[in-house]
Amino acid sequence: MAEPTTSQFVTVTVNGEQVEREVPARRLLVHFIRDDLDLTGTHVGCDTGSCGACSVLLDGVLVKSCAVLAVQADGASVTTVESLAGDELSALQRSFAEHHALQCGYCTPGMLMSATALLAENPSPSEDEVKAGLQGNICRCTGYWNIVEAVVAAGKGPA
Amino acid sequence: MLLREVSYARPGSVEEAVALLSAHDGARALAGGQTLVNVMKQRAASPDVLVDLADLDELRTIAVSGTTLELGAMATLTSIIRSSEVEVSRPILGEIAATVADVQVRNRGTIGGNICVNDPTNHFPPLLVALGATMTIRGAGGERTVPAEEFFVGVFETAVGEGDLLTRIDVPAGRGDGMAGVTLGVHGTYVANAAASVADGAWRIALGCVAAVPVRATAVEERLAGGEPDEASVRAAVEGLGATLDPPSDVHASADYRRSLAETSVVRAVLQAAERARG
Amino acid sequence: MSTTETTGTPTLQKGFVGQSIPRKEDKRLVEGQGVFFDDVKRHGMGYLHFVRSPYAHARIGAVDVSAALALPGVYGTLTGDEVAILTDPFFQIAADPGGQVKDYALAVGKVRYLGEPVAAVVAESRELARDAAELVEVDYEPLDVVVDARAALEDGAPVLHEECGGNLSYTGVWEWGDVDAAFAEADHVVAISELHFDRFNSTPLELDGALVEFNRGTGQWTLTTNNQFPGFAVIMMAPAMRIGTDKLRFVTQDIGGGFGNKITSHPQLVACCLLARKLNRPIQWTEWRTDFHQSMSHGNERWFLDTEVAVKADGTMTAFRTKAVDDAGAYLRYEPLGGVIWSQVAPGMYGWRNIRLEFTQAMTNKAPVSPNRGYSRMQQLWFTERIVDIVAHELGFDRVELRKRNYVQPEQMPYETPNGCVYDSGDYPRSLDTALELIGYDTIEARREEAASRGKLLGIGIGSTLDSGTNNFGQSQLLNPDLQFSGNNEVATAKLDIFGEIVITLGTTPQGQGHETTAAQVVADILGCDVDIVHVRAGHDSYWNSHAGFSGTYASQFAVTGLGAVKGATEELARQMKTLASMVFQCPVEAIELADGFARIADNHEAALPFMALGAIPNANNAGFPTDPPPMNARFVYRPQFEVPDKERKFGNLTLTYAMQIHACVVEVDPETGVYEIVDYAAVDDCGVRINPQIVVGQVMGATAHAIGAAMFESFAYDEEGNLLTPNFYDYHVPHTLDMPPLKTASVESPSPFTPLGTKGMGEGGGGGIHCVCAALQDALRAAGGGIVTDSHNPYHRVWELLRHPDRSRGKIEVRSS
Amino acid sequence: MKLEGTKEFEAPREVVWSVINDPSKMAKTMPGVESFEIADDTHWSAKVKVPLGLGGLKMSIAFTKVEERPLEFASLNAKGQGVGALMNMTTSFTLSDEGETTSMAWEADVKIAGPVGSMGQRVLQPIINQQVGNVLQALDAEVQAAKGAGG
Repeated sequence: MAEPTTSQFVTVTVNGEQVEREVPARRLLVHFIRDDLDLTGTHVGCDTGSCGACSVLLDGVLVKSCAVLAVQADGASVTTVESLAGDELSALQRSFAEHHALQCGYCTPGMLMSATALLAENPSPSEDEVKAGLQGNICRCTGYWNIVEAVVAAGKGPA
Repeated sequence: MLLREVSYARPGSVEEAVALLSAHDGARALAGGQTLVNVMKQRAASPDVLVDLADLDELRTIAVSGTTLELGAMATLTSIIRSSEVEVSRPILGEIAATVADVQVRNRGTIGGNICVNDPTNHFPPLLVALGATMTIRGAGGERTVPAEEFFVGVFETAVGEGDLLTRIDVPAGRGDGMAGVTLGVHGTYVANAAASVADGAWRIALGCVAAVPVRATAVEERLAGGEPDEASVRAAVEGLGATLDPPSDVHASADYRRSLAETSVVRAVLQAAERARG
Repeated sequence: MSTTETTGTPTLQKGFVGQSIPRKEDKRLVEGQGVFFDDVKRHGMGYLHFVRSPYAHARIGAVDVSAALALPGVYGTLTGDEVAILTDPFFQIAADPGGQVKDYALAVGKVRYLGEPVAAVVAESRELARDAAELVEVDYEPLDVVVDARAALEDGAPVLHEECGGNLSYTGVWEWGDVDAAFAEADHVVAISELHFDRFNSTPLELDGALVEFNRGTGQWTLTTNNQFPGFAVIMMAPAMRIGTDKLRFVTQDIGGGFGNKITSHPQLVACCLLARKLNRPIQWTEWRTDFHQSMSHGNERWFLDTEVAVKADGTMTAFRTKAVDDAGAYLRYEPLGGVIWSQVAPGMYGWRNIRLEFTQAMTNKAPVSPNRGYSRMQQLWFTERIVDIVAHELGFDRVELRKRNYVQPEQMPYETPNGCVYDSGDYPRSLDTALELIGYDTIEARREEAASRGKLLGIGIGSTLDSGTNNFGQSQLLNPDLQFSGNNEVATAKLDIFGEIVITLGTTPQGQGHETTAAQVVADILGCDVDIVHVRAGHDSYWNSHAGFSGTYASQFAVTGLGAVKGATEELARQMKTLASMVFQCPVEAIELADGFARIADNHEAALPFMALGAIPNANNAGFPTDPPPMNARFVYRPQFEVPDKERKFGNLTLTYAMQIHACVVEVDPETGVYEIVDYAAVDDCGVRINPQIVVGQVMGATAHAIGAAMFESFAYDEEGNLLTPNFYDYHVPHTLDMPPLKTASVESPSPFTPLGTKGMGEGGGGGIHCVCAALQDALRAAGGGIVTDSHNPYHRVWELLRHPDRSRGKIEVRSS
Repeated sequence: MKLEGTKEFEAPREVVWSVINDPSKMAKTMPGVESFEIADDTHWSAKVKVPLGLGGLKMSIAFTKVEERPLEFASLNAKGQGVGALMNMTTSFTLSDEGETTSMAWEADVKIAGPVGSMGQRVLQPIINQQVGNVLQALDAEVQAAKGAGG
């Protein structure tokens, strides 16, 4: 029987690279990503799992990394905002810039991850589908209108 | 954000999970974690040991057996939304699952977690009471089943005791269901709700957010029994329900407002259920 | 998502100014490569966690940190007793009685609100610091609590600050014109016994925090922090810490939203500084959401009592009088400035010439207030709008006609208000028409009937508001004549670097307003170059020497002060570049023009020097010049022209510009539950010349979202014991995507005659949306008992009460006609 | 948070009075009591684990009898301290009888601070309402036991 322990050795594939670390069982995945792995694009905006600024893909599934323990990611893959751009910005990232879908940019990484997950399942979502897909991400600057437009436009592809 | 120290184990089988839960004082099953981890972040509760059920694929099964829909306790809300079994045998479960919080929460959050937490504002406790669900619990002493109305014991408390594990929720097939209520914003936290279900003229109605556990509106159920409800008859049957309740008063609703919302929610849920029962 | 933008007055543009170019900031932010304070790490840094009071009011006995210190991995602690020895109380803006408040980095002797920091613990990990904070034992002796500003001013109320002799921080009578005469001549007097503007804030997504380092050798601290007004923070912190202002270096790159809420973090920053020195290691403090809600930067809650409005038979409103009671919370961190800031917009957008407002501010056992988007003006604007609608409702005037009759008219601009403020430009009636057109006002009665057929109550509402921008800090002297602040300023530097790059530094601390982009647009047009070769340094660093006493980003002023400084510095750089070119070409400086990235002789384009050559000469290739080549480096301080206001009459120009927003919306109410939905929304903005229209519209959208949140969902509600009932996003619901209505926007451009670029500061929105939701609800309720909306915050349960008991709100109104 | 109510007991007033004035009997009515100590007539203390399902909230509670008028009125104060959590409750009971039935009008003013508070009222209020219901039910059982034991 697996004995419960307060600290565990985890192996996680982060943005395609395997990392191995000893982590306390109580450490949240978001702190593991930000503080232990120095991937600071993933943000924290609340303490109740409400705001979605910490959204990442865990084995391809959109999750809030503040509501997952780092030890729960053992053996899994994690995809963060830092992986979205290659040599150039992705179409979605460009669309955010073109539609002024960000102001302070703090919610943006989480928004981009939610939109990425949505577009992976539904490559050209309607406005209502985008709104439903981004419901778990709070933005306090934009009122969401431009964000929704940016995602709808990214789904439509180049005009 | 910062949890108290906790031990963690991820068992590979239900038996191992039950053994771990039994062997450690203060052990708690970790399902999707969408409530539990957040409660731990507030340090409002601090289990000593978390037994992560993530690897127990057998608890994720959604299947139909005869006229019963069997939901594994670890079925995520997203999987319930997408399940053709759910859509065919008890569609309201998928519809309501789709209104819980947001994509991220639904991707991780499980039906078992939603009811084991029994936050009084959660969607599934009143719904499963109205649907006449049965919960299967595995403990050190074996397996037992508990009807939904006996399952919910208090806030954050259910018939799942120390050392126990909820494994499955059985819901009879049916379509005559409705759920209505008021939330804080679209898909937000419930302020008040009611779920109603009718089969062969017999009603089951449960109210959420008015007490620590879902409350059956038995008097209304009896008044509606056998009839073919229309708006006037439902309103007549519901009249006076609020006065029998002792709901909490808080920043979102006074007790009086909750009483009124409870009545309105029942009317709307019953009418929806009746319409769907007619097909 | 159903957004439409219409521009009323198209402006012909030849350069970058006026174009919606994509923002320079965005690349790093969409890549997750922004640098926010919490992204910065240092070797050996310790994580700070505050021990916070569970009581709203209590005397502090012994504070025992021994168990915390005994925990392995704990680096040290700080208590209120230490703070009281190591620092002086923060300077108070208030005259007496508020001036007697003793405010420190940690609670000293008493706690006065729930969540107040009592001690701080530093440990090697975030989790451990919180563990240790739980081990600090504090003896509290609970005291009686007062959470209602009106009750706080009554005899026998529990007193927060004994030194003040009561809970009054400031009171003053503000009266202009001949109010009594106007009431004597009125045909109608509408009396409103009580109006209430609720407590909320903009809840930026990033919370406060800092990484603070102490240099033992120089005695200097470096604060990597998201404080949005370093000029103010340093004035508060340096005297308290008994040091010169140069000992505090503020550094910031990206800030995750501020909205005024990040102005008053100076107490926590002092605690970080003291611990960085005491423990000789970098201190990292990250505030969490519940901490922020319980302790930081609430907006001003305000009551308007015994209001009376004088109205002529034709609907002309000649006077109002009211008693405003403002709730400052437990400490005066920026207050009582709210006690004068409202008077920038004393008559709102209307031609009232006779005004009497008795302003009284009380301290209560709630979190201290601080500026919040639309600071103190939004309350006044909501008040003026509310009384206009109530007058229309009670006297049977059409709300649109009443507004148009009473608006300050375009031909009156620039318009001097009864208290000496000058509205610089604007066309309010036309802007209102634009908003009504967007909302489909002419079809509203048909829509009302259609909604009624579905069992819904439909209503339409208007909120017309001002963004007064570029403060004259001399207004502080109207509250406290001893203060030595007046005017305003902002600084920018512009230099041409060796390889021809143009480098701009700002004194501002942007939080999403796109300063790097708009500054570059202004610079590129002046220097005749591409916007891409203009490098605007991201963020703020007080080592750059590009800041002044009022530097920061707050109160709608960047487009005037920030860009005014950029324009000044760039024009000086242009002069230097032309001078250097004229030295090289040995021609008069007037013959040189800057165009296409060259300095060239205007009528001989062959004689052209690329910027690279100009940059290299003074920096790296300066031999052989008979006189010194200009340094290609300019610093400019922009200073708007202000006089110190007349303290006796409380008269003078308090802000330079008045941008305007008019919002209109349509709601549908479920009469059974009080649940309502905004089904249509329009916002019209006039901020003069728009440097980057897309950014302006973005600000209008943000202001709209905040207003909708405040109107429908967001409230900092307390119980009688001073417990905050909405301490995080569980109960403080902010709008999510699915909560947002379709939005239409439009712009009108009335250039400001008073600013360097014809721009006006904008973005706060004056809470226009809060009022339009209130007004739409009241319109909807007309068909269901005619309840009067007297609160700015109308959650479903309040609407249900208005539907159930319309008489309760109607009882607050009385009409007397002669 | 202020709560109040009336509870009827099928027992004489003396019996009800004897129960609510006997700390050891009252202790049996409280949820999650792990240990109990009586210091003197007016002071006693308990260690409790308030059942909250997700782990329980451990608290040490000190009770002080504030006032009593035998057979008629009693009020007491309970101050609880747990890790990061505080509870302060003042409660009073007024007894009256109608024949064989004793009526107890009770009031309680409960203040809770700390992390449970930050979970919000939606959780807190139902918990308190339910616990009060449990206490009253247990109290009835104690009263009946005392009545059966001859007072």
